[in-house]
Amino acid sequence: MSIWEYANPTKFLRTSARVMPMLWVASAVLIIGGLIWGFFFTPDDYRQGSTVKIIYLHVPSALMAINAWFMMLVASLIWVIRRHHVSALAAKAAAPVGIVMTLIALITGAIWGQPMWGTWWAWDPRLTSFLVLFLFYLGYVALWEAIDNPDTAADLTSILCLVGSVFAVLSRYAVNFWNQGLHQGASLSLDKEENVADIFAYPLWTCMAGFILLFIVLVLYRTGTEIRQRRIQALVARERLEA
Amino acid sequence: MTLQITDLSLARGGVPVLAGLSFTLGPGRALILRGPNGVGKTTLLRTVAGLQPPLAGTITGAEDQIAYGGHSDGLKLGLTVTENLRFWAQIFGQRDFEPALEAFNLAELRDRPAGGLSAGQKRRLSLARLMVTRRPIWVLDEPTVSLDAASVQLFAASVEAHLAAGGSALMATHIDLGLDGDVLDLGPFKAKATAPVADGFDEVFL
Amino acid sequence: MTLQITDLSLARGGVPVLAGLSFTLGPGRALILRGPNGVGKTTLLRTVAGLQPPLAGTITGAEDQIAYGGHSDGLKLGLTVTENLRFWAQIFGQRDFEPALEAFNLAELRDRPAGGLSAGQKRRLSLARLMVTRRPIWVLDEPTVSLDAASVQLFAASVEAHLAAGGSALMATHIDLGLDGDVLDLGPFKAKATAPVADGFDEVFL
Amino acid sequence: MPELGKYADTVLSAYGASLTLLIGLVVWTLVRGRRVQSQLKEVEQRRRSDG
Amino acid sequence: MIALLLRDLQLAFRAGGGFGLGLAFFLIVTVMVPFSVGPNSTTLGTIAPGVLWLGALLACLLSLDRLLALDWEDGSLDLLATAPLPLEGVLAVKALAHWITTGLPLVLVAPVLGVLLNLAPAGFFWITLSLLIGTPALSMIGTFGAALTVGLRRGGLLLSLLVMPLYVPTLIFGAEVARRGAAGFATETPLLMLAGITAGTLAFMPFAAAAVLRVNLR
Amino acid sequence: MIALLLRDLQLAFRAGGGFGLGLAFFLIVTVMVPFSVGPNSTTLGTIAPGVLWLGALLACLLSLDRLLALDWEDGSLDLLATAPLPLEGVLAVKALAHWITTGLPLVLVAPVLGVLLNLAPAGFFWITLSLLIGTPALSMIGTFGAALTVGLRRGGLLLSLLVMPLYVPTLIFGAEVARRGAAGFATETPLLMLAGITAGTLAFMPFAAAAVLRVNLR
Ligand code: HEM
Ligand SMILES: Nc1ncnc2c1ncn2[C@@H]1O[C@H](COP(=O)(O)OP(=O)(O)OP(=O)(O)O)[C@@H](O)[C@H]1O
Ligand SMILES: Nc1ncnc2c1ncn2[C@@H]1O[C@H](COP(=O)(O)OP(=O)(O)OP(=O)(O)O)[C@@H](O)[C@H]1O
Ligand SMILES: [Mg+2]
Ligand SMILES: [Mg+2]
Repeated sequence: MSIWEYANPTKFLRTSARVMPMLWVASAVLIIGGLIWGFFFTPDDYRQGSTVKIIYLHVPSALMAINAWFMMLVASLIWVIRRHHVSALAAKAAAPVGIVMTLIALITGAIWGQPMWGTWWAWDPRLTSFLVLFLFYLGYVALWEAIDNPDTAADLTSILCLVGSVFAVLSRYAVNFWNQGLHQGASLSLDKEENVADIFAYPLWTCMAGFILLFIVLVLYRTGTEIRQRRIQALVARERLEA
Repeated sequence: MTLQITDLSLARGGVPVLAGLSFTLGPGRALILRGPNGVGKTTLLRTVAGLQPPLAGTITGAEDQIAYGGHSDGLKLGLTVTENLRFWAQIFGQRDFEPALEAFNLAELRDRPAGGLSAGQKRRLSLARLMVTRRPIWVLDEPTVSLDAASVQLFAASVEAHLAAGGSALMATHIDLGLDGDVLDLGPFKAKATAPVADGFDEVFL
Repeated sequence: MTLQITDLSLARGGVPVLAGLSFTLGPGRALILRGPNGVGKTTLLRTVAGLQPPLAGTITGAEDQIAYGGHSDGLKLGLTVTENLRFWAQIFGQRDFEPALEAFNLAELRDRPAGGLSAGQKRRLSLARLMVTRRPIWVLDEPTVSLDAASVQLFAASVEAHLAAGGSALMATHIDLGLDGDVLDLGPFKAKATAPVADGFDEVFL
Repeated sequence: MPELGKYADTVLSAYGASLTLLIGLVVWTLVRGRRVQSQLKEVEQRRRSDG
Repeated sequence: MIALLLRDLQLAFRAGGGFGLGLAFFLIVTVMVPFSVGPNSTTLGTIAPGVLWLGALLACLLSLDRLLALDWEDGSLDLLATAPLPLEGVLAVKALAHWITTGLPLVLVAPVLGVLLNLAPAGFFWITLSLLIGTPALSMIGTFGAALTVGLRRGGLLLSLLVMPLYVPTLIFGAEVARRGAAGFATETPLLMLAGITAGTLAFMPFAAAAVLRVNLR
Repeated sequence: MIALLLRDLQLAFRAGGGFGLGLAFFLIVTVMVPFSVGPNSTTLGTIAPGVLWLGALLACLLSLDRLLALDWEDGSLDLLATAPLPLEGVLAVKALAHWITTGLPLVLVAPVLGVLLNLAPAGFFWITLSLLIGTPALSMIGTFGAALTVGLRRGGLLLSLLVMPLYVPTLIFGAEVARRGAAGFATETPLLMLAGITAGTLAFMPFAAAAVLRVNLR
């Protein structure tokens, strides 16, 4: 059986309904567990004090913000090439999740920046490219909203996603070239002493896994909603024909 | 040169509108589409003109043969009558648009900007465009809207000349043009509530 | 309630179009304007509706009495049929638009966005608007454009009902509606090359 | 409650904002999903009763 | 009147989030500024109040061309002009709808964007206040401009061109309030002037706008 | 094709000075900047290259919504799509016409406006060069955006929202060239990147634009 079988909406709904409860529970356990672990049971960092606890939200959401766009890109490609409705709807379903992830990364980053860099915001390349990513998300969602015909909307938004991805990568390079950053990479105290790093790292990984699962289950659920929405539209249209 | 439509199904705004439509339009023939408002005449004509894909079925002989005239006039209001016509002539690789001006009695208006024409005058100009395309198949959506009786005669005459020269015409209209052509009533081809598609793959969307 | 037009002269785009036009339109009467394309029907109707001032002459009894329907439909494509009608009803201080929906056979389409209607369906909606204004004088510019035969009947019936209720209607059309009303051919009123105005003050501009 | 020191506001507001957004997203998703599901059920019921 | 206001708001919402778009444009202009003038945060802080005002003004300006154009194109404007409403009222309501969908959101979001531009802390209150007082004037003047250019092809750019000079006094006093406020100086005089301009505009502009619209409808 | 180019240029002229309006908008934005950020000439000099680029970008953006919308509304676009021209070619020509009427005049006038903003003498050459290389990309990307939103109500603002992020790389490299040039630094790298973006855009964008336009015409 080929993987494309799951592009059958009915089958998709059935299968996703079967796995979703598990995913809901797993993601909740991982996120809540990871956050509690990180918040209550890790020490303060010697330079950043207790602000290091923000990392358990900041890094997973930043990760998912990028990955959500990547997933949309893949789904758009599938729609353009194989024209499976489910993939177009999955891209549509992922966008708002991506927006929220981007927002969380931006907000936690800004709040973190205040004590660390003495400013809420700096035009650091990584921060800036996140802002640009946020704009791409906004445009993408706005385009979906503005078009009535769902197939037209799917076509247009997927091409926008493809073209947008190219320009997003270009912007990333442009921004890097344009300003040297403040934002720490892996260079932070995390890796300095192995044991400390581990202390921070394990709960961080737990949270990351939780965010990934949460993203997956949200997208599955929202795709199901979009499919039903289309079904409603189709049925209403059919009623109109019969009338 | 013969336009052949086989088992065509059409949708508009995602809703099936017409189904199982077949006809042939040979050189020198005119086919007049009739049917109540909303039956799908415009949809059919746009599909034949290649502006939207059909749901199912085939259209042969349309490629690069069609001059389309829709509900709107497609005029640039800022350009004069001559400039509008010359532009379309050039786009279709023609040069001569005088006969078209004459045929639709536009010679007097030639230097007026299209924005300063009355509704019927605009329509005449938009019909004159068909002649300069030199395309053999005219596909027209309610061509006589706003035209007075004399202009309708002009139009009928130009269609007859086009047919006599081996062209053909497919048009939707609610009024009687006095043209001798076949009439096709679209009423019977109205799409029923769709039967589930063969493999039921995308059924929920239909 | 009686519309009285006396010795009216009109210009369009600065050029005199009609001159010396007089007529009276009493309650319960319909007047149908005829004339070739470009003679000035639209110009006259817009003037009567108060959208442009006449060159000379007077119009009495028009103030706040007129429901105008022009070449374009005046619909918001993003609003549904009901929302469009309700809006106009509210603007004219009315509440009830159901009879209008019924009269133009729009009840089935009530929740469709106007952008998803065919040309004729849009036109029906725009005519339904007249009914909700409750204005006594309907001033209509080619009201039956794009309508099929059945819809033309609906329209004729609604005009007759309006007349029977003491309203009146002034309309320009090229086709025969089967209404019994007076017909006014505008051909004879075409403006001649203007005679100099009385005092010659602005003469160079005329 | 761990001792957050002088950064208590920072850490707590970051957690507060993020959790609000996350929970908001989940709730919104679920509510909308439920509503669409019940709408669909209604439409299908109507069709079935129609014939 | 209220029906008209509601319809305009409804249309703005329907068309894919009327509130969102003006805002998004404002956001984008603000983001673009560092890209073009460079990321130096002192420079940015200095020009922040001006940039926010300019951004709000442009967001307003860009949304103007649809203020009357859509109603014109589909013939609604002719019909409204023959409806039993004074044209002045119609235009005032249209300006109000424009302000609610465009001006008000800008006012609310300006402080957030101030963060991006390193606006001085003292400036946040003043930028909000000055925009709150100034943007109604922008909408009303814009309605006048829209009435002036309705029905012209390529009206969009011409409209901007006509309206921009009319915006100058509002911009100068508004930005001055914000700038002085951010720098901790006294703001009474420009604030008073700004309020005066808005009051005057709201009182007289509907009449001017209705007058030009009548001419355009002929 | 040439007929189409000529027609578009002719229309731009007819509609009350196509060249003039984009330019005038550019001029006004530039003039507005001192009003909003204050008249301090050091500040102005620092931000001058950025302001000129931002102004050019906005002037471009504002004129985009009419790029295809007019042809769509009056039905010409349907007719062009059934004409014996490849749609890619039609769109490339439209972008070219847009550049000639909007981009080119901006390039020519930018140095003059530089004077108003106290641009450093070394900067005049670089601002002109960077705009000359960068504006064609703006027109072509804009055509894609216009094709994407043609036929949508309230397309204008949505168009800006979609196009702006796509403009980011061009803006950054373009402004960087101008800024470095004005400050007397090396400009090779950003200049190369800018040229690369323009070349890539001109090569591939017509296809993307034609693809979305075909979808929109259905
Ligand atoms: C609005 C502001 C910010 C944004 C948009 C942002 C964005 C990001 C992104 C995208 C990552 C991705 C990491 C990866 O490569 O997987 C990241 C990681 C990280 N960020 Fe931020 N950040 C912001 C502010 C801050 C601040 C203020 C701090 C602390 C001073 C900070 C500390 C970190 C750390 C420690 C990591 C993990 C680095 C690693 O181990 O790879 N961030 N951030
Ligand atoms: N905007 C305008 N500017 C200048 N002249 C115009 C304008 N609109 C119409 N005209 C001219 O004014 C005259 C009267 O036009 P009008 O639209 O009133 O004619 P009409 O009788 O309604 O014709 P139709 O039956 O074609 O609608 C025509 O000769 C026309 O060319
Ligand atoms: N943009 C649209 N979106 C959704 N549905 C549409 C759209 N345009 C038309 N329809 C619907 O599709 C059907 C066919 O419309 P079409 O325009 O082809 O009819 P038509 O036969 O040309 O009618 P008319 O004589 O009124 O022009 C109609 O029922 C109409 O309501
Ligand atoms: Mg039709
Ligand atoms: Mg007329």
